[in-house]
Amino acid sequence: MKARVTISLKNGVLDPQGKAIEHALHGLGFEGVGDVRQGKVIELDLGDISKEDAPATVDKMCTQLLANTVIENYAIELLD
Amino acid sequence: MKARVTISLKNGVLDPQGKAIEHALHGLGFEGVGDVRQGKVIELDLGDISKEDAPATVDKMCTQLLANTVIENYAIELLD
Amino acid sequence: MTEITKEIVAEHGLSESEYELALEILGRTPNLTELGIFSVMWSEHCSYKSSKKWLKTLPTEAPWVICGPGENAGVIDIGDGQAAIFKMESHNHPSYIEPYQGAATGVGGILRDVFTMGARPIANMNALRFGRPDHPKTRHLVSGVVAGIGGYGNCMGIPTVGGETNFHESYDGNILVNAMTVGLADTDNIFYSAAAGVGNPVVYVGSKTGRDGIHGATMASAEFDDDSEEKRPTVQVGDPFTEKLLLEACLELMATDAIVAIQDMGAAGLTSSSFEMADKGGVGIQLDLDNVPMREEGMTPYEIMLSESQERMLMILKPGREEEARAIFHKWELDFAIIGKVTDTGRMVLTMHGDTVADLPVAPLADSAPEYDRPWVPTERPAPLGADDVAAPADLGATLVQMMGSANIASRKWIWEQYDHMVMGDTIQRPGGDAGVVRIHGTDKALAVTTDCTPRYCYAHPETGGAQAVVETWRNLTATGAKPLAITDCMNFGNPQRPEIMGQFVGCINGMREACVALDYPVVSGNVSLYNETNGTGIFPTPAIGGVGLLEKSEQMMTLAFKGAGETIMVVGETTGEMGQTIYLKEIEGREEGAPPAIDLAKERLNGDFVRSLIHGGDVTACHDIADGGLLVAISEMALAGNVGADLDLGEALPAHVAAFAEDQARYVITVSADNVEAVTEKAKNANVPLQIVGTTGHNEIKVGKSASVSLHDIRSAHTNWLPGLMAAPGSDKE
Amino acid sequence: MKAAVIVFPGSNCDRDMKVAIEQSMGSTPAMVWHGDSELPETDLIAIPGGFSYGDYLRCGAIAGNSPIMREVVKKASEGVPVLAVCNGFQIATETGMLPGALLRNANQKFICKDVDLQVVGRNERFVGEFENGQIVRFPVAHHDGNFYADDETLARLEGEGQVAFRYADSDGNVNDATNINGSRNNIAGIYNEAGNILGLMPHPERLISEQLGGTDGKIFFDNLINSLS
Ligand SMILES: Nc1ncnc2c1ncn2[C@@H]1O[C@H](COP(=O)(O)OP(=O)(O)O)[C@@H](O)[C@H]1O
Ligand SMILES: [Mg+2]
Repeated sequence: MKARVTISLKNGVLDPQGKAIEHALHGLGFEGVGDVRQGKVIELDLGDISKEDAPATVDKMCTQLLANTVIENYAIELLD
Repeated sequence: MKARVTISLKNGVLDPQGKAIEHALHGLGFEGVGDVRQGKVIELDLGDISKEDAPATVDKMCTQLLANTVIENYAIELLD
Repeated sequence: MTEITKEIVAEHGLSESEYELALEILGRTPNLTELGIFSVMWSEHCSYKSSKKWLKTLPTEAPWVICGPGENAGVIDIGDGQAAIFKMESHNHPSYIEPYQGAATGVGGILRDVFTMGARPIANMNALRFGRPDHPKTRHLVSGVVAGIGGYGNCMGIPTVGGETNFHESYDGNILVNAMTVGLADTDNIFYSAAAGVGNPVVYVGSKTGRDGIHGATMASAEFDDDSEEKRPTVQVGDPFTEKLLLEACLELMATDAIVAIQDMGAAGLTSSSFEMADKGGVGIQLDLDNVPMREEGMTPYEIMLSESQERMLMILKPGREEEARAIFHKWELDFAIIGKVTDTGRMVLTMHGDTVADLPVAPLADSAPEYDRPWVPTERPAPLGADDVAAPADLGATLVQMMGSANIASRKWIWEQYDHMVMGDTIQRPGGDAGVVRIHGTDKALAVTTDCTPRYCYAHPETGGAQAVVETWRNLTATGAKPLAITDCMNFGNPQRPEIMGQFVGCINGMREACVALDYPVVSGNVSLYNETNGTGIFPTPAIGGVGLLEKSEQMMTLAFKGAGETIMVVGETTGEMGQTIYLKEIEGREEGAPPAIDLAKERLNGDFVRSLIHGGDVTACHDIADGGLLVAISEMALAGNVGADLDLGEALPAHVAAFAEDQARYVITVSADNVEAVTEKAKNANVPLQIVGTTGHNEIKVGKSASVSLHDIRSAHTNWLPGLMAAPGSDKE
Repeated sequence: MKAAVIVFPGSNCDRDMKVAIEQSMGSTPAMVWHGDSELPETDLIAIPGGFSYGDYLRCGAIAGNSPIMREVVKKASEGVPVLAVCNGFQIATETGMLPGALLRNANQKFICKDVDLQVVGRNERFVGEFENGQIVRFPVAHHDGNFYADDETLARLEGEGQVAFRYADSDGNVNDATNINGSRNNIAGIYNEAGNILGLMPHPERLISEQLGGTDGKIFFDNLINSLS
């Protein structure tokens, strides 16, 4: 069983990387672009774990390590 | 119109981040986890752009700036 | 099994005659794995087939040289049972294709070369050449390369204490990224690569092997064409964290006596490391490829042997020490695998899944690598340009500002502020001076390190340029008070199969040799990067030189900053008005002409030894060698560093612009406190060294008699803003 | 007095920290490995700079979960003084010992240079002789030093005197031009609520002698050791 965790900065947290990308896109002539935000995706193979247990397990991984909930939100998708 | 670009390392390219995360998850007791890969998501508002033009424009952004096509793949989703 | 066709042979970069030789050595047709091994072993990168004949002519010995070229890095004795181990290496082609990872793995590679010999790296340097500043790719390459060098070195915690950066159109399609590392070891605990001891285990440590950079070594020797970006050759990704662990684990194991031999896996990975170890030791090696730690499934012997995955080492251990070593590597969370043993067969035998997948004789493959005496034509020395050939500018002051804000003189602060140059707590001269200086931890001593080369001189007249590169490093070290001890080199050239390019190579080597001999300044390590050409246009010949010098007493170290007002500014050495190939000529007149400034090695030595003795005697308050841009640029750099101006009188012998911007060699600017001027003058006379008083420090401007008066503020803006301005300009592709 | 320096895989300012403490304390601090789960008796815990675990995922995230950090958090909550520099500061925010987070520098670049810092408040234990408002000079060397806290947290930090240092210039100006990395309110260092933990991005351990370019770091360590002995 596999999972994909998408981690993004919370609204209101300044995103220096997103801002830099936006600036660079403007420089390249993509002037209309706005609101650029950068986040992370982490894909993992959960190994032998039941479909029922998976959400709680991945959630635990997120709060313990993968996301810093002071500044980040996360979303979990289970794939198989 | 908005777009989401997901950027991941090509198959076979070393992913030191993914490796380190996997190792740390094992250390936290998630022993079954494997194949951890880390990528990026970039979300952007395309501004006034027609639905027809959007795919080509975002693709251009990816090859010119967002993705490092020597080692990365990218996938584009258009949202609205 | 893949049939070995002509096409496959050609794809492997082997010429027909090379393939013939391979058949002869083997007595049969090689299989694909064996062909791959021949191809990387005989690539220019690994075999030095075009350059060997000439490299051999360089002086490599001195009483303080412990180990010259041939090992992973050069070793010199710095007293008290300590050795400095250093080398410079190129990562040009990979950095052009993927600047961040290319430069990062270049740093990783040179660090391994140094710590593989038992040294803890204590300083990094980098010598960079980019295309013209307004070339559409330049900014992308500069930002990626600088970030990559910083990304790797900063994470490793090794200070990057200096380097050099040039911009010139000859590098538009072939940038140069040369990285240097200096390490510190005990003279009685240096590690070499010769395998020994039949039956001893061959051990693999570090990262797992993936399909990275397969054919990187042949790529690094192949000329570019326009679609090389399309081919997307396999670029390696660096993992500095793993390298940091590898460094600590290796040093921990090296503190025991378990290691017989050790060699990093660099270009051509497992192939070149195993062959070199076997060849140096005159033994055979048997490897079981099933035991190689692998990152991916289904890897073939060909891929395993040719992979250039980073952060790996190969070692021969003493029998019975395996478990002790394994424990150390496991503590550092690194792979450790026994993958074979030393044999007495003189052959490299590789097995996988129970089959023999390659069986090659070691010595013939390593030693009868082709060696070419390629045809070459010398470059004629152009006529020198003097005062009469170069018109005076309308406004000397404005010209100075323009010079200070020009591509090859402007401040490189934007670069070095991205490098951690202070970590390890021993950097006593940071980037921005003539050389980086690091204390030897816990002692009074310090090492000075510099890299230099003036490619436009090398292009105009290779012999002069080669000598000049060496003497400039020697001067830069001298200006800090250090005694120059030895150099490493990184020979970056175009296609050696073109006689004029080969002539550049030969000329530069000849010049380097003369300079090294005259200065007692041997070559202890180096690297060659050829085929730096795109569509038949080669780079300027660029023999980058890395020099290392020793300060016995670190408190004696000198810096270039003016220390205060009212000091006397003096020039050591003679100014005859050499205007050929100067920055002035290029920047102000748009001309690249004439002979480079002449080199007089006896004068270099005389003047340099004199300056060093003044520094050691406490007679000097600031010192800077005169190089790119000439006297007035050197003085302006000293003024900016100290935030103290200068009031100058450059004399009547030469027109002001010539006195100001000529690039005569063997010169230094020093400052001396007013009450010491007479004594210093007397010393110069006794030593037969030309010494001229040119002015006094003070105020907030650079004033040249009645010809110029410019505020430090204006000079500083031009000098510091050029590079950030370039990098901030919009429209650069890729961040 | 006794001190302990925590060492993670990838720490690289551990020796620098040890040297600085040694110079002021006159004895050698204990070097404690990340995998240990016990701390020796100590009057000061120092978490040094570097790239623990490569700073992969997020700076300090993986180190924050190491066995020794559980012990450090516990001791800190019992009042043992903790000095967390650079990567140490990032680790401290990751564990929640200190509020906020450290984002990528606003200019996206690693920055290594000396900076002027305004000393804020008078936490006797850490800044001793330094006056409120005084300008001191320490180097920075980081890629992710852009301090972030939400408005509420920020107001609390300011209100409770938990700000320790701000990026300034030599004349004492604190503004956008002196804000090298985009930190909120120019914050370069903060204390926890109890005042026994100091986290800061700049490296006082790097300027501890004239030969290295300055002595403000030495004064800082002298102060610290004095007040703890
Ligand atoms: N790529 C670089 N990395 C670090 N420092 C650099 C780099 N390029 C130039 N520098 C530094 O900028 C200063 C000026 O360089 P350069 O003009 O080559 O000096 P010099 O003429 O004395 O050899 C030196 O201190 C040098 O170390
Ligand atoms: Mg110099």
